[in-house]
Amino acid sequence: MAVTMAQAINQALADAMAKDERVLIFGEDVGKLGGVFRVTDGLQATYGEDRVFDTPLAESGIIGTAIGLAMYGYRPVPEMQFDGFTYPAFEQIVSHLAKMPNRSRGTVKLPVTIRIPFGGGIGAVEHHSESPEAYWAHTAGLKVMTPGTPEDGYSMMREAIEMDDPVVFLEPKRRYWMKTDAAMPVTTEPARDAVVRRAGTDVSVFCYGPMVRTALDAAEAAADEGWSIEVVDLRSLSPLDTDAIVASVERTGRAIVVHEAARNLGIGAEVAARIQERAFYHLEAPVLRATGFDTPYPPAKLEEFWLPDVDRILDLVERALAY
Amino acid sequence: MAVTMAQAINQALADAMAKDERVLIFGEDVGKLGGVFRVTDGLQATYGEDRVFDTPLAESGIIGTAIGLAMYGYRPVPEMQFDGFTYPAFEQIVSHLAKMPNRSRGTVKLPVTIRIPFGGGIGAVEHHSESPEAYWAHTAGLKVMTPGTPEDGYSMMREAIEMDDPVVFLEPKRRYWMKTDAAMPVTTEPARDAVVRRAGTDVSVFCYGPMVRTALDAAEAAADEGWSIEVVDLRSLSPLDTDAIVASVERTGRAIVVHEAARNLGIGAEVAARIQERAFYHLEAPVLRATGFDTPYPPAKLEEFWLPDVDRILDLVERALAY
Amino acid sequence: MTDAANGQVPASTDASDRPDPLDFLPPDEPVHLLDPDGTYHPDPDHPIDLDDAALRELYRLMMVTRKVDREAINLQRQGQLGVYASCMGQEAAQIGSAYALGPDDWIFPSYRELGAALVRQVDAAGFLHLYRGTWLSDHDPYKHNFGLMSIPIGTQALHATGFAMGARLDGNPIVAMTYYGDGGTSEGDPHEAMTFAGVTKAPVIFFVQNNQYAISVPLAKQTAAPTLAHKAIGYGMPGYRVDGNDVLASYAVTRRAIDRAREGVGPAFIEAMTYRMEAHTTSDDPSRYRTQEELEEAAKTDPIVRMRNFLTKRDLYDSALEDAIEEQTKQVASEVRAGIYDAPHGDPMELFDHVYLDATNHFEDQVAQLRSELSQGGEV
Amino acid sequence: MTDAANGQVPASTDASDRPDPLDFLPPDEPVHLLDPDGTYHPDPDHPIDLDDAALRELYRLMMVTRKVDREAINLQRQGQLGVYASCMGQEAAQIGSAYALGPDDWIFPSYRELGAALVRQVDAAGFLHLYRGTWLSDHDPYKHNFGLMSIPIGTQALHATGFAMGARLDGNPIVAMTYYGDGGTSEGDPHEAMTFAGVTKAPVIFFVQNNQYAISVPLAKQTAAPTLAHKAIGYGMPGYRVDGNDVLASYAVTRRAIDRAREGVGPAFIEAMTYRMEAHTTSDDPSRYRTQEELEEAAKTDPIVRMRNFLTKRDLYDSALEDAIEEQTKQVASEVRAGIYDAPHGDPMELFDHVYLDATNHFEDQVAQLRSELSQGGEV
Ligand SMILES: Cc1ncc(C[n+]2csc(CCOP(=O)(O)OP(=O)(O)O)c2C)c(N)n1
Ligand SMILES: Cc1ncc(C[n+]2csc(CCOP(=O)(O)OP(=O)(O)O)c2C)c(N)n1
Ligand SMILES: [Mg+2]
Ligand SMILES: [Mg+2]
Repeated sequence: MAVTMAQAINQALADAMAKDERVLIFGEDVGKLGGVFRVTDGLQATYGEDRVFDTPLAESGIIGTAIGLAMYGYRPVPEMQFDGFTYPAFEQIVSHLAKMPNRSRGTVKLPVTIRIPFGGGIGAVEHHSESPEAYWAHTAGLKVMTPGTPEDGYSMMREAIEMDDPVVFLEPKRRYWMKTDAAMPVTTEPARDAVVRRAGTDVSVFCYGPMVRTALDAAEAAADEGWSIEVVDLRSLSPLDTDAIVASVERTGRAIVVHEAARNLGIGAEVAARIQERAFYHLEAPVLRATGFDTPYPPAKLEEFWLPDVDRILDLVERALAY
Repeated sequence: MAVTMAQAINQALADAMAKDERVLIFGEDVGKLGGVFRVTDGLQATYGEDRVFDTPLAESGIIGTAIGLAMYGYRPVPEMQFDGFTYPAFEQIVSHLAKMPNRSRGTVKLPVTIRIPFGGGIGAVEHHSESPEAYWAHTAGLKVMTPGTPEDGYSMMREAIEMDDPVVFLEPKRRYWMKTDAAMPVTTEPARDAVVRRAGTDVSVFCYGPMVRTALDAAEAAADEGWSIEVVDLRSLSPLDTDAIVASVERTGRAIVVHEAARNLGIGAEVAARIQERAFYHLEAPVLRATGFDTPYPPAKLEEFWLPDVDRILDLVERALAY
Repeated sequence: MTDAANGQVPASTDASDRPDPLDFLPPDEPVHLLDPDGTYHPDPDHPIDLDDAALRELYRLMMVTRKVDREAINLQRQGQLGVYASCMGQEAAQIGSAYALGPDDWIFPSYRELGAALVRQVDAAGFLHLYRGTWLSDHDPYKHNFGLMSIPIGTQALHATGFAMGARLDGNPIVAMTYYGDGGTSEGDPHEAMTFAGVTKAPVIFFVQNNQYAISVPLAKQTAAPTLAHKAIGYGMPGYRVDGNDVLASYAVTRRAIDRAREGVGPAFIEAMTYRMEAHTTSDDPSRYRTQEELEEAAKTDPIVRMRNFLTKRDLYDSALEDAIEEQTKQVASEVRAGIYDAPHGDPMELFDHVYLDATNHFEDQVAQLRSELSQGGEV
Repeated sequence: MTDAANGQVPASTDASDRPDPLDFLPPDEPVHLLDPDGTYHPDPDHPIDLDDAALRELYRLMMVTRKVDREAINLQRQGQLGVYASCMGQEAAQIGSAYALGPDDWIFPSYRELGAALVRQVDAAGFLHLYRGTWLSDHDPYKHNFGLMSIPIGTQALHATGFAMGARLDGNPIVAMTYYGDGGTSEGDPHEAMTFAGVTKAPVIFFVQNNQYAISVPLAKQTAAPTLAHKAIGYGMPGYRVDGNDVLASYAVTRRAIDRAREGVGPAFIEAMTYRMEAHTTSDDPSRYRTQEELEEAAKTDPIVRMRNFLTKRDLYDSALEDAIEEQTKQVASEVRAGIYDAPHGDPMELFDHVYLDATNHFEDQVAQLRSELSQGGEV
């Protein structure tokens, strides 16, 4: 029976709750409603209102109380309803969640996993399609991860919850309905490792979350043109698996980074900077970036023109190969 | 008579208020106290409590009301008392200030200049030495600028206030006491332009704000070793003056970016990514980054080990030249 | 300043300066002027200074709002809108309050204020373009004194407050009113807004439609406050409470707060008790969190029926009026349909035009990239 | 749920569920048990269940706090501390309230809570390392049930609330108390914290030291609220007010709130009226914003003098006690000096150790870089 990414994550949450009674789930509408994407569906019914509860409408409050609950000894898994509504919690995430373990010289552990549905492509209204990953990745002390497949949705979520570090877990909302036939539970590679999703010899395409599928599609289309694309799913955006990135570029000599977020200071900037630092003599072309534009996220009717897609990736593949 | 950077900015604020009665200054302790760094010293006495006022202690409130005041027709110049206390205002800055002009298709103008003393090196307690520029620079719709000299402190501030776009104006707090003999008012290059502060032929060093002085010191020290360093002051961090950056690298073939902020996804990542995109064949060495470490800002007694300094820059110069 | 005699350290305001705190507390029951059967209970504190034409106009505005709202839901079902947040059931709260504003006053709305928008003559199809995703906003705020609809909850309360601070500074006797929901009262921004407004005596009205739910979360999980209006005293402003399904009471209570603010006395908070008759948005499934019975009970308090009963009792309602309004609502609905169906798709190249107002050429290469993609795809 | 009969849409809580709102309002005057001359006014609502040893202990703690505070200012002047935020004048508020906690209860402090820290036996020199910049924090929160000092204003209120929510969930009858200032009440975070606490009935006490200033900003510019304690009703919790320079009143009022919270009734808010006798921090210049007279007036309300007068009247104070305490404060002060002067400089290599708890090698090159810099510079 096929399982969607949303169901896989739901299953991971359920299994984590069953295994460890310190796991708590809370946020806006995660209880009876099961979350606006139904990712927490059924959890309140199974685990009760003490362990799965709706909070008042206040994101700083959700993260700030998660910190207090973690200090007490719980393992909170708060939800931010949408990417664009994480910003009111920025202070608590950046100044406290990320820093407190370090500030306390390791005495205070904050095993908090913040779930955030992120990214565009579902025709939503403003503030519902943001890709804020660079804000979190630039913040030392946070781990940032995002699954590109339902299997990773399950396995990486389990790992995030078991980790003692705070994790920002970005769920690619437009892939919530992506299916797998794999049976859950499933254990994939450790979250810290980037994974080669498709091997290739001409160009490395680095991608994550919602763009993994898109990059694979591009690789498929490129094959028709006779270009062999290696698709690398980064999975952990902070820390980055630099070794795997460099190894791939050493094989192909060319690299493209794909993400929905705006190009300026997006993850692509860091990946490009590291590649040229570490694989300078292997590069036969500059690292190119297939990304959203340096504008606010567009209205729904225009998102297809804004988001990177197979064509935008192939354009860059062609440009990279022309060097 | 020598003028410090703090005095130059103070003078710019005073002159802007004298010229345009729509200019308002407000924030925590900017009135009677004149700001904790005295950058607004004397302004309330001259321009009155209506135009220079202390607000309640609430950063989101300060920026949110600045937006409303700007919608009404004022030109607000709110102060965030320290870099680390801008985060409670993140939502208002990122979701509203940056986006509203675009969202309204240009109908709503928000000529708000947010003043933020930023960066380390003054032995302060936690949260008082942050370098958050990458957060703002990654956000489309904001202009981000920072002066590296007292002259720019004056001239860029005047320009920021006269601009119709929202500006995050980062004041390098450890350079507040840096002096010039230049008479104010002074007009320097337009803020959007990067400026070559010292010409050189071997390596380009890109820097901004507090690191301009440090980079110049490094260039001086490098000269003793026989290395000719070109020091480029970026001034505008968003948009970046890519043409000037590329032109410098075309001259020298080697580049180093210097900033206090953590390396991962700092401005250096974007500068490196652009250089290799635009000047691929000119590069004789990878673009290297002399930055703070990927850790939270350290306690005061350890900041000298954390902050980039002349030695860290020279190490990289040597590495770049070794390619 | 300190009163060393008894060893107390009093607050830096003199006791004599302080207003009587009890004046800031809400009454035990919401202000209510109309019974469901239309019976009117005059209240000297809340006079209704409206002539017959105005009373009919309130009714007409509610009817048009209901019709456009219904049409929007249909358009969403037809795939013409991505999503829509209905204001059904909240027409009296919105229209009564917005009608109490003067022509130069301003509104800073959330995403659910169709009724208030129509009072300000915002084009209905234009209003819906946000939900269609044609563009992020369509109306000119300065033409209607109606700000951009704010989706991040409660954030617009600060914009309203800043605007009102500006008006006060400028000596301009206007008032700004901001709308948000019961859920919105939990966010930090409205708290900071009320704090700023209290201190600066900004002429701003915080109008909260307590429709009992924030998506699925009922009021009891949102706050333990006795009522939302009890929050106001904590900012040194009065907290009013009104039956939000009573358009006359909504008008009168808001009017009183506006007059007070315009005179420079300061801001006010209004809690309008109402009920969200529809799903949170068209994407929502309310059957997961509320019962059919609850909905049926709530339907009995319909604000439009109540006003019609009142007009009928006053002999202000007859079949001529009924026909005229029916005609008009049909007309508006068809204009809305046309405005949405015939809407241009939006020019992708415009994406770059308003990011910065001072021209900058820094994303020239991105502009070129999109232009080339469009010409390859032949999409434009 | 809706009361269609009279057309009202009531809140989803039954009227019978609702506590009497007036119970949440503060009394007209702050609770006050001791006059400046030490006269004690018993109050049946605020009994003092302390024996003579405990009364003397309160005094001793205040004296030690004052001495360490003074020493910290000296150390800052000598360049040993980067900055210091004095609690002079606020000893009674802090020590009375912290003393009311049980041994398993927790404190979530701001940066000014030296007195509360000493009640929890946090090492004084350790406390000061934050200000010295040796390390960002020195004490083990779990050893003292004393959280990290929070510099971003008001943010710790949420940590306390979450912690208390956790305790309640766990069936653990402990209470969390958080300290912040008058200025802190304006921030969004304490608002959200009180909202969460009210709804969840978390056993948390919001203890606000109203020392009249937020750096240079006086209370009147911070809020228009009649008193800060009037904020509590907006969250469905009682707002108490106490003379914060009266250590017995601070103890008794806090004790009452703690007992109530421990029984599961819910959170409470306490406004302690006090005065910041020193500059905001050693970097501040208060002559810019307050007068010498104001300071002199405030000095007359010194909390330590008052308690000494009380002890004297009760025959609990004599020269033996005086000498013993003097001896002890000297001892503590010299320990503090030694602890600061002899402090290790901190190992720069430790900068990388606690960023992540699950080991990761992603900044190996940065670790190597620093190590090489250190060996070149010969600095370590
Ligand atoms: C800051 C923020 N957080 C979360 C959301 C998602 N969201 C949209 S509407 C809503 C509930 C709002 O409830 P209420 O304030 O009562 O207004 P209503 O929808 O009932 O009119 C939520 C949680 C949002 N829009 N903004
Ligand atoms: C979020 C945040 N904004 C600004 C500051 C800078 N700051 C430090 S203390 C202070 C005033 C605090 O006043 P209050 O809350 O009354 O506490 P007090 O210092 O009087 O104890 C300010 C503005 C800060 N630390 N955190
Ligand atoms: Mg609601
Ligand atoms: Mg204070």
